[in-house]
Amino acid sequence: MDTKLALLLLFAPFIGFLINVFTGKKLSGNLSGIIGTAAVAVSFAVTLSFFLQVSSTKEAVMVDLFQWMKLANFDVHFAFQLDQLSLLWLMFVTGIGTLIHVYSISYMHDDENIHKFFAYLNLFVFFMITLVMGNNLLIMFIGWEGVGLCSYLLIGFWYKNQDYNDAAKKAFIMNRIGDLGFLIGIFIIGYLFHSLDYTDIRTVIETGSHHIDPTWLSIAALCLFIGACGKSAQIPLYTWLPDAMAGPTPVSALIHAATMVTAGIFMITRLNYVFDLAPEVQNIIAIVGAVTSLIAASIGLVQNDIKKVLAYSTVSQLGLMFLALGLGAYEIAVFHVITHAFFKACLFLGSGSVIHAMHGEQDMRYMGGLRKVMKVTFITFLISTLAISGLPPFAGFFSKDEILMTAFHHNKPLWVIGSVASIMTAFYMFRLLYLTFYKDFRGTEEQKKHLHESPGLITFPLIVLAILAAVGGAISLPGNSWLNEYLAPVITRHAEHHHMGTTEYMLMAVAIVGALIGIGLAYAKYIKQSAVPAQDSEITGFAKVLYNKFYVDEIYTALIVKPIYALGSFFKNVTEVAISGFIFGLGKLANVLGAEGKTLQNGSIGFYLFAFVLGICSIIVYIFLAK
Amino acid sequence: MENILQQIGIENYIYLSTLLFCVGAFGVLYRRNAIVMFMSIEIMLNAVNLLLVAFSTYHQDAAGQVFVFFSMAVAAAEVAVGLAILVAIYRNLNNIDIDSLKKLKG
Amino acid sequence: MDVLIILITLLIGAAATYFAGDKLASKVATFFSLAAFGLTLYISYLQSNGVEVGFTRPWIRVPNIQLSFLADGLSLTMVLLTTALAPIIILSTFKKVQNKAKSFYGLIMLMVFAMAGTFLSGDGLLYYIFWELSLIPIYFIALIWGGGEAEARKKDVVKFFIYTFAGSLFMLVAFVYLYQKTGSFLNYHFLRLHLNGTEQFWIFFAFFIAYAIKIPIIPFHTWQANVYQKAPTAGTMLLSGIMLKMAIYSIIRWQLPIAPAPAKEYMYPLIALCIAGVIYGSILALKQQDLKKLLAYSSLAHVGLIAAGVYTLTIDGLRGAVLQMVAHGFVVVGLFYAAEIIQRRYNTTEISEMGGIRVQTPRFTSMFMILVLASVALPSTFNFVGEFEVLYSLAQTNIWFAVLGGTTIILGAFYMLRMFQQVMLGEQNTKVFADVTFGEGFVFVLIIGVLLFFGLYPKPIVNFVSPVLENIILHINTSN
Amino acid sequence: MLTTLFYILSAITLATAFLTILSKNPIHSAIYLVLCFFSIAGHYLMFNAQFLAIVHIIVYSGAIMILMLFTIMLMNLNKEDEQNKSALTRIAAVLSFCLVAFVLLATFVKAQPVINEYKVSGQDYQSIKVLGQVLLNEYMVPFEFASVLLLVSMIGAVLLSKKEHINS
Repeated sequence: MDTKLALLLLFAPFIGFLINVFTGKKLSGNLSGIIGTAAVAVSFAVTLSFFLQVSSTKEAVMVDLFQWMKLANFDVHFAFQLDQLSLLWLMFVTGIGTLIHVYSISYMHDDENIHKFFAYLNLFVFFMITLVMGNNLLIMFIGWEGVGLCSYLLIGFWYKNQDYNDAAKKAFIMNRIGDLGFLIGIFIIGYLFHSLDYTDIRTVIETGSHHIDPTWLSIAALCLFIGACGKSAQIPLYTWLPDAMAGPTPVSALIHAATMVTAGIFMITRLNYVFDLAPEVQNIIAIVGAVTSLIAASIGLVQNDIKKVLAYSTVSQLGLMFLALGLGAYEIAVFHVITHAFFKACLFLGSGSVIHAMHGEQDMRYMGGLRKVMKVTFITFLISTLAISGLPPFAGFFSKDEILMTAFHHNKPLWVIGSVASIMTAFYMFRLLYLTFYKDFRGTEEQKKHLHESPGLITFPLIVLAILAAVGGAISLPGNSWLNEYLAPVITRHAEHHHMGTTEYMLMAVAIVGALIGIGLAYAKYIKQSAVPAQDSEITGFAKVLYNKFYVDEIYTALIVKPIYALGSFFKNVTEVAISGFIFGLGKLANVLGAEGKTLQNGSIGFYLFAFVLGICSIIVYIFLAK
Repeated sequence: MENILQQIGIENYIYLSTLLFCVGAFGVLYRRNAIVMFMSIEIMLNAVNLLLVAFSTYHQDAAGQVFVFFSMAVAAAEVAVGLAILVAIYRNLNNIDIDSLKKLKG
Repeated sequence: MDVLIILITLLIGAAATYFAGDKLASKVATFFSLAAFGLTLYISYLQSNGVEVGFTRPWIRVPNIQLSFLADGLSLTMVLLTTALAPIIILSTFKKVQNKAKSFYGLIMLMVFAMAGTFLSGDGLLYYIFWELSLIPIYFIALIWGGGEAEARKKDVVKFFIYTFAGSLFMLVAFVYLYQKTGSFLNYHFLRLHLNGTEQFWIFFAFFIAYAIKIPIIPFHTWQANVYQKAPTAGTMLLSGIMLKMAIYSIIRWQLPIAPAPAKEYMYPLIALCIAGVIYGSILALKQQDLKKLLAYSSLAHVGLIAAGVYTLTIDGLRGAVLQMVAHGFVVVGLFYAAEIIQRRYNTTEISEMGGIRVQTPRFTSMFMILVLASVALPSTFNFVGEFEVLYSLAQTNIWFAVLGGTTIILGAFYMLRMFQQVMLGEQNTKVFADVTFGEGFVFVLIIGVLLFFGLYPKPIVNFVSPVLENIILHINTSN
Repeated sequence: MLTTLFYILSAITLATAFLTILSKNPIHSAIYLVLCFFSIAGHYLMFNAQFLAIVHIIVYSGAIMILMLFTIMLMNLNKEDEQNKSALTRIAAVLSFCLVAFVLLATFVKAQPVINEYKVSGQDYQSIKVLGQVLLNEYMVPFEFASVLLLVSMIGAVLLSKKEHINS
């Protein structure tokens, strides 16, 4: 029964995908939307039942289908595992997935390829479920690459625009760089543990049944982390995520904010026992996370595209999660993943609602004053903004505060970096809010006439998500964490329990004050002074560097892409020519020798006789005289 | 019966026939007239014959002289055919200058 | 019933195709190739149930050449690949007007016959005869039915012929030497031979030249791109789908077991060379302006990885290579078929003249996309299974080999997606592009079906080839 | 006495051989060659090989040279109209002559042959009788071949010098 239900959970979105792919053209847009939504909703329902079952029994559900790959020292099976961690992930993947499907029915209503959109979304959910449900690294890798593929398909959904296609391609290739790291990590793990199953790996580590070389284990952990960097947009592989905003907004919300980008965190949490054995790698993770969080936040300060701001904010928040992972606080990272999924999905969907009303305009310099016409959107957006900024009692406050608190206890500089990033977050999020919803409308008259609140199918998910963003923090209150208890079976070493003492309350206060400072700055600049960000050409100084994202894309182009092309030209014009010249030169040589040799055969007997005499002399000399 | 080699020495015959042979070779290379080249070839053959006879005496064996007979037979045959060819060439080209016989080229 | 029946069917098929006349040729060829495929399946079934389907009979007394056919899992897998691709390749030429159709299809059948023979031969000279025989039909196919300017085509095809033929002669020399030692050309006699280091070295490199040219491994690859571009698509499919697998199969079957010592001694340089080919081919593929040339260089990169897997001398490497060979055979045939479809409609293979096809052809786009993804080894496609095992074997040898070889998954994605973007995406092309017909779609569905099925359930093939490969590895490891 | 005779004969042999080659008129060449052959016959006589000497004179001077003379006269070559070869060729010919002579002599010198004492077996080995026996017993088959060769060459010569009637 469990097997069938698990397969239903897995394949419901896939069936939705098949229906939409093969019959989508004949269906009306709404119908394919409903099919897609229903498929994910079924998964959500099944997940819910499993969730309740596992919460009570505390026994993971295992499903083993058949052998997939066979290698010299281990086999890989198609096998799935529904334990606390995967079910938690499935809950918000399918839950938020359902909401976003609902949202998309209205949002994508006018698109001619709506059935494809839902097909891809379903396929994405299918792969995401595979990623989460797999009981070994290779099944996770199927999902890992599969979600990358869907991300590619959805970013490039409007394929007539080659810029969007470029963004899609970039996302896929950057992900693949990470995937190579992941793959190498899998190789080393397989080589070390003779298995890729999570349970086997855990058993080996816990029982110490055979010796594991710590150096190789660290390298494996580092490689896996590179994989996570690619998928979760950490330095140095983060640049694809802001570009990925080329896709439709629901895609940004689902894939590039709530679910896919958290796959890296899922993987590290899943393998927490491996990473615990590699403290150096954990340090690297913490530092990379903190730095990413700071840099992304600082770039976010000056962006004017509403979705770009949210994208950098996502990168920044993911950085905070990695900071937590690096500090060994896996539960806290998971907590932040969940709260982040709520408020970031809400923010993206809200921005989608705004863009919908603005007829595709994404530049905040041409928005403003929308609060009057888009009340629901505004309120939900405000709640989520407060949540991300870290103000109590919203969800973001608890998770972010826990991360900073852990950082404070382990590593003060990282805490400082994290706090600064949080202040910046508060600033740019309120900057976004003020520029979009406050003051007067700055767009064209034409746009102003058409401003309207979005329909119910769009606002309903917003409301649900806003409620979750408001109260989601309840799952892990300081001192009384349901989440920590729930996750206890899957995490071997638990983050030490912070006693809520004076220091802790002080830290909370500092965090709140920091957030308020950020909000206050934004208020001073954009409400009091009514400042509007300058046009592109007028930006100068450090702001210009920030606006151009530290020129990272340009640097990558100059350092990696250009040299590869140059190498290609070199190979094509020099090496290929040289090799073929040499090989076919041998043929030509035979030709030339023949042509030259032919002239020796000139028909003159006198000449032949000379040759004959000389030949005889040479033979005699060789035989008799040369020794 | 005395042996002439006791007085003259085989090495002198070797020198003589070597030189004679070289003269023949020289003639072949030097002249353009096919008939004279033929004669040079005869000189070379005779140089060899002479040496054969000298060694026949040295070894006191008749085999060397028998070889000379065969050599003569071959020489005769060669001359007969060769001259016939020359005559045929002469009929066609009206000369027997070997430098003008250049049809045999690759 | 033994394997000879497959060869006889193919040979009769070749003759029947020729005598059926231009109109019926394609149908007769399809029939016989399908029959051969069915027979191969049946014989593989028998073999896997323990029936001895190979045999050795005396043939020529002096020199001692035997009519010996090996039919183990490895050979039969390769024959299955050959006979499965043959009908697909023949089907792919339907709807295209062929002049001299009877010769065209007859030659295809003859080539399939020769390649199947190569895979099955257990006698060195018999193998060599089939090996060279397969070169003759492809020469005429490329020469007579190829595209491009006739003079340039002739030049490239003749180059290809002489180049590969010259390489094979080294192999013949090696066989003759081995014959001197054993007095027989039989494979298992060669295996029992105890050769000293120097002998093994020369034999290994004589084989290596023959195979390196055929595969091709850089720097022996210069014939490839031009021939792939100029040959008719069916010819290119035969070349890239099956013929180059002959060489990799031969490495596993002949080169490594006969001369294992140099393979061990020069393992690192050999693998490095193969992997250099992977990177080299990938980077060159980025710069290609011609669709078929791009596919040719991508093929160069992929077979480089396969060869690297073989030279790791691990069971994972060999098994991965065999799986990858089969997978690559199907993918590359599919990709060239897609190129052919575009060429039929647009009459060009220049990438710059394409673009905006997706708007007009949703079905073709999906199928092409799946093939592209299979070619970049997305998990759950057959290619991934092979590529994973090969890369894993490389990682066991040296982690850096896996890292460098693994760049294929990055660079492969780079050039394939770039190509896909330029060819298919963008604003609608002004030129009309009709979506795939039922027949064309059928070919694609067959290929994609195979790729996905074995991508998820490779067990049948794995179980079929593993015992043979394990024996070969055992032989290599036990010989000194 | 014999030594002197040997040197005189050798001088005549070499000189006439040279003159054969160097004289411009083919007729003169032929005549010098006849002289050369006679001197070689003289050498044979010194070896006491009378039969060989006679045969030599008959075959070479009598048959071969007469044949050549006839040919020369047939072709009307008794003029000094032969163009010389180019100077380069002639120099090359001289150099080759020197080279061949040097190489052959050097080979002989370098070989340092051990010359046994000249023996006198006392047996008759070169009378007509003995030669005939050797020729027809030991060398029977080559002898027959030689006769076939002569026959063939005769037929060949006849056929070659026959006028062709292709054009007519």
